[in-house]
Amino acid sequence: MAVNKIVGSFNEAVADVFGGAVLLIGGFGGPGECPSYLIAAVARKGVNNLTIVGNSGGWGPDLIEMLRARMASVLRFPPDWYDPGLLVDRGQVSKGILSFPAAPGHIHTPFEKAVMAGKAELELIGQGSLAERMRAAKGGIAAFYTPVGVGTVVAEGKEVREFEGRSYLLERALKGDFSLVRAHKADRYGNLVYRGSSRTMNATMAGASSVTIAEVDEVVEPGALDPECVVTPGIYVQRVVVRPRDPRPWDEPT
Amino acid sequence: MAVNKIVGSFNEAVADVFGGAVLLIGGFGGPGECPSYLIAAVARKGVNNLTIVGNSGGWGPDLIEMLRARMASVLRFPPDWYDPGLLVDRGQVSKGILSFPAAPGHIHTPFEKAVMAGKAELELIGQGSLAERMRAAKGGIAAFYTPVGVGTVVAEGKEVREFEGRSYLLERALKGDFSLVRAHKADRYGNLVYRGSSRTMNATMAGASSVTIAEVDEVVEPGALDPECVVTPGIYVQRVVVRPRDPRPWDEPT
Amino acid sequence: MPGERLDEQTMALRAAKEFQDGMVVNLGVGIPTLCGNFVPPDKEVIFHSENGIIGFGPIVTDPEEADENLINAGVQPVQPKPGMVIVDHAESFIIIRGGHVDVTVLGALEVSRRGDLANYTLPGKEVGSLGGGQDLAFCAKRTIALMTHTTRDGRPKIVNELSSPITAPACVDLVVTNIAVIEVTRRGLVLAEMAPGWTFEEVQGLTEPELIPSADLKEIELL
Amino acid sequence: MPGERLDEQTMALRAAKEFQDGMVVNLGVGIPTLCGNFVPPDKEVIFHSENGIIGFGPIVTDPEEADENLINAGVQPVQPKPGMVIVDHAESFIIIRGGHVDVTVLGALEVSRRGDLANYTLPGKEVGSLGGGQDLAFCAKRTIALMTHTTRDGRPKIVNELSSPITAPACVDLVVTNIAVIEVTRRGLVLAEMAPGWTFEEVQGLTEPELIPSADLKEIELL
Repeated sequence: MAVNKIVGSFNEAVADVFGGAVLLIGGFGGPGECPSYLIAAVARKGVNNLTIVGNSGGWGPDLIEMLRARMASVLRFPPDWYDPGLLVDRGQVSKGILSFPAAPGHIHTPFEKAVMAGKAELELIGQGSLAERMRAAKGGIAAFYTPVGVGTVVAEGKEVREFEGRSYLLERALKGDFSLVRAHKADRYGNLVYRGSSRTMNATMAGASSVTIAEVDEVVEPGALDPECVVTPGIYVQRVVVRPRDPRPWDEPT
Repeated sequence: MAVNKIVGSFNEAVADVFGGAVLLIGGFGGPGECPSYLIAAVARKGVNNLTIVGNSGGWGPDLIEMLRARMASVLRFPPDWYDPGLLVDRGQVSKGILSFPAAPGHIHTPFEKAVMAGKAELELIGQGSLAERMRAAKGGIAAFYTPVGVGTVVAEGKEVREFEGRSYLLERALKGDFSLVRAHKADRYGNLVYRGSSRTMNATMAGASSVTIAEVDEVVEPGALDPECVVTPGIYVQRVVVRPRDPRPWDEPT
Repeated sequence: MPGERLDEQTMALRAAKEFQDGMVVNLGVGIPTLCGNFVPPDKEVIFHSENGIIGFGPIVTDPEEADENLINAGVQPVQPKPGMVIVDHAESFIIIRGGHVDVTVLGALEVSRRGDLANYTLPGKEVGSLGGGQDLAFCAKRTIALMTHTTRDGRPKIVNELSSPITAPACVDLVVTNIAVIEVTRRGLVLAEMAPGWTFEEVQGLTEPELIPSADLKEIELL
Repeated sequence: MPGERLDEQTMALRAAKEFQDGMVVNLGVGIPTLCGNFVPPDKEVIFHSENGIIGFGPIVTDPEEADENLINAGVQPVQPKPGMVIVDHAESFIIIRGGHVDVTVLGALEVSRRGDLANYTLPGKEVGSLGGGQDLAFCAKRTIALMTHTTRDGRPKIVNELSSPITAPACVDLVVTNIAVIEVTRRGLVLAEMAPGWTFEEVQGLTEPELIPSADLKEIELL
């Protein structure tokens, strides 16, 4: 039978996401990078005690609406931008391994509020070690030594070792149960390409979990993607699901 | 002034390659992957005591001629395939950090002969750790733990450590003085794309040395390379030099 | 008189029966490469090669059609195939070392009773070549050793302890030879299949460790 | 009466004078981003952003022209530029952490006399955000701290010892403020330039560690 990783619905795509799971969730902070409908499907599923891994813990619906108005003169937000803040808002997240959990300025993200309320635990980690720890998990590397973070908050409880006169921190692989990624196009093998800067965390996370699920704009025939330009080989991807043509509210089954 | 990394000749491109240098040399073993003219220029320069790093230590001119005849019914070899074996043949190499130094079957590569004659030292390393050690050097990672090689020849003298019940080997970053890579197209920023399977070691090595020099088929205007499809960002590349239109003997100045 | 020994094509055919639909498969150089010709027609398999081509097509035999920049790790030109992907060497081994290859078929000099593999040296050669075989043997989900049952001078290649340098310990899951299919299990080596005309005793006679006959011991199915 | 304090645009202009032809430059969010507007016209600089866009063009100000999938790490839409490249997050930080970024300009809460940097927390906030700033501070070849000289209530931000959590030790090479340019050297903090109308004593009065006047101490060149 021909390999075919396309699944028919977002509900089906996340059907086995379980309470207590570690989710690597793509995106960086902009409005066009999140696996919105996968996040929405996990929100609808209502599983709790999740660990979310990513750059930020998200804005959540309320701050997105505020930012939508504030940023209107610079960048239009798509109506269906749902980010990990939705899961935090709904109390589904008990831990975050994040680089940018706190908003700049004096607003508080849902994750900041959850930490302040004692409802969620934060493991703060810089973007470089976050990315490299996920890649290590993808590639069977148990741990690696980086100079970044020695003598700072991220070094707490971690081994420090000298190589050629410089101090390095031992950072461990960070493997997820599920990677939720947003891509532009896929074929039935799960090969993925992205659009511009939305590649960022999404491509790094693909393959770094037991199961990688990709939310895409479009599925194309095998051969339509240039073999030289595929960013994520389908080997890393277990499921692909296509975004709805018209924006849908997050709480409507997709 | 506009950034422009294109240099006018192969002699100029390798002018600062010094005796005792560590050279990461791209290619895997096929006839279309080697930075032939960069290798030839280093051969003409005559610097000695080089450490070569790569998949194989090359066939050298004599075996290439033999293989050219033997393989004619399968794959045509370009007339200007010069590989690291040329440097070994000429006695310029005192050490190899290689995955595939020995030919399969009963022929002997120049590097095998050099080892047997006590003229060169071999550090044998599998392709995975070789690639990852070079990438570590590119990314400021001092060392990493891989399970591959525990209990075998590659573990000699290396630290073994347990993570979650499995044994891992500590592999150190492997940085070159010069990376010599073969690519297909470049722009003046040094952005590179490759052709098919010739990408392999070449792209991994670009950026893993103090100086990366790319030998390319063609230089194109900025913008001609799709930003989504550039494999090696120019940041990693210091010099670009264009292959001659017509094949040239290795010992003729280029 | 024992039966015939299988030829290389038939050995490859038998090994290829292990491929399940959708599996990522890496074939070592030599006889393992032939497995590519025997993927069951009702199955689709993704071939991965160490040099970073994934999902490529059949091997090209006409030099007119060969592209020097589309070769596998055995330096054989291959055909492109829709869905093919090119990655660099580091990514290719992230795939291998992260356990994303489902099955690898590797040639072997020797396999021990524990599934230790020796295949990176050549007898009489001072220098060996690990290539990417060690990475595959350590990290693929399943390793099949595909080899003749004995050396040219008739000595067993399935042995109690390796006499050649080890590539990877306890990595082989299944041994397919020109006379037998043997599973490496915690109980020991289980003889699962034999070539037509061979008896358990005849196979055991050419194998150093003690074999356990499978409850389901049968003739190797050809085709 | 001391002179005026420089506005943000002028501070950014001064910092951008540090960019040399062909340099790879990463600009932090906030005032540092403004440096992108002041690259000397005779120089070409490659801008790198943590989210993996390299060699991009100016910031887009018209939402009609903005692409939500072409934004910098500060979530500002940018223009594409010939020679631009997109990489993923891991590769973007291999670039940063391998020392391939020549200069980074970062905002700062505090800088110590040794060049320690604090910039990942906000006063009064329990949770901080490291982002990619720590990677840049540890690994860029040169780090410029760009900040107001004092807090809103007039306390020095250049201090003997940090009072805020440290981002990276001894990483700052140059401090550009709204009244001064200060080099972090082994001898200590060297006052190299002052805003028009300021005296050494006035700048020292707003700086906790002792400043060493440069032999070449001069007024900040604007334009």
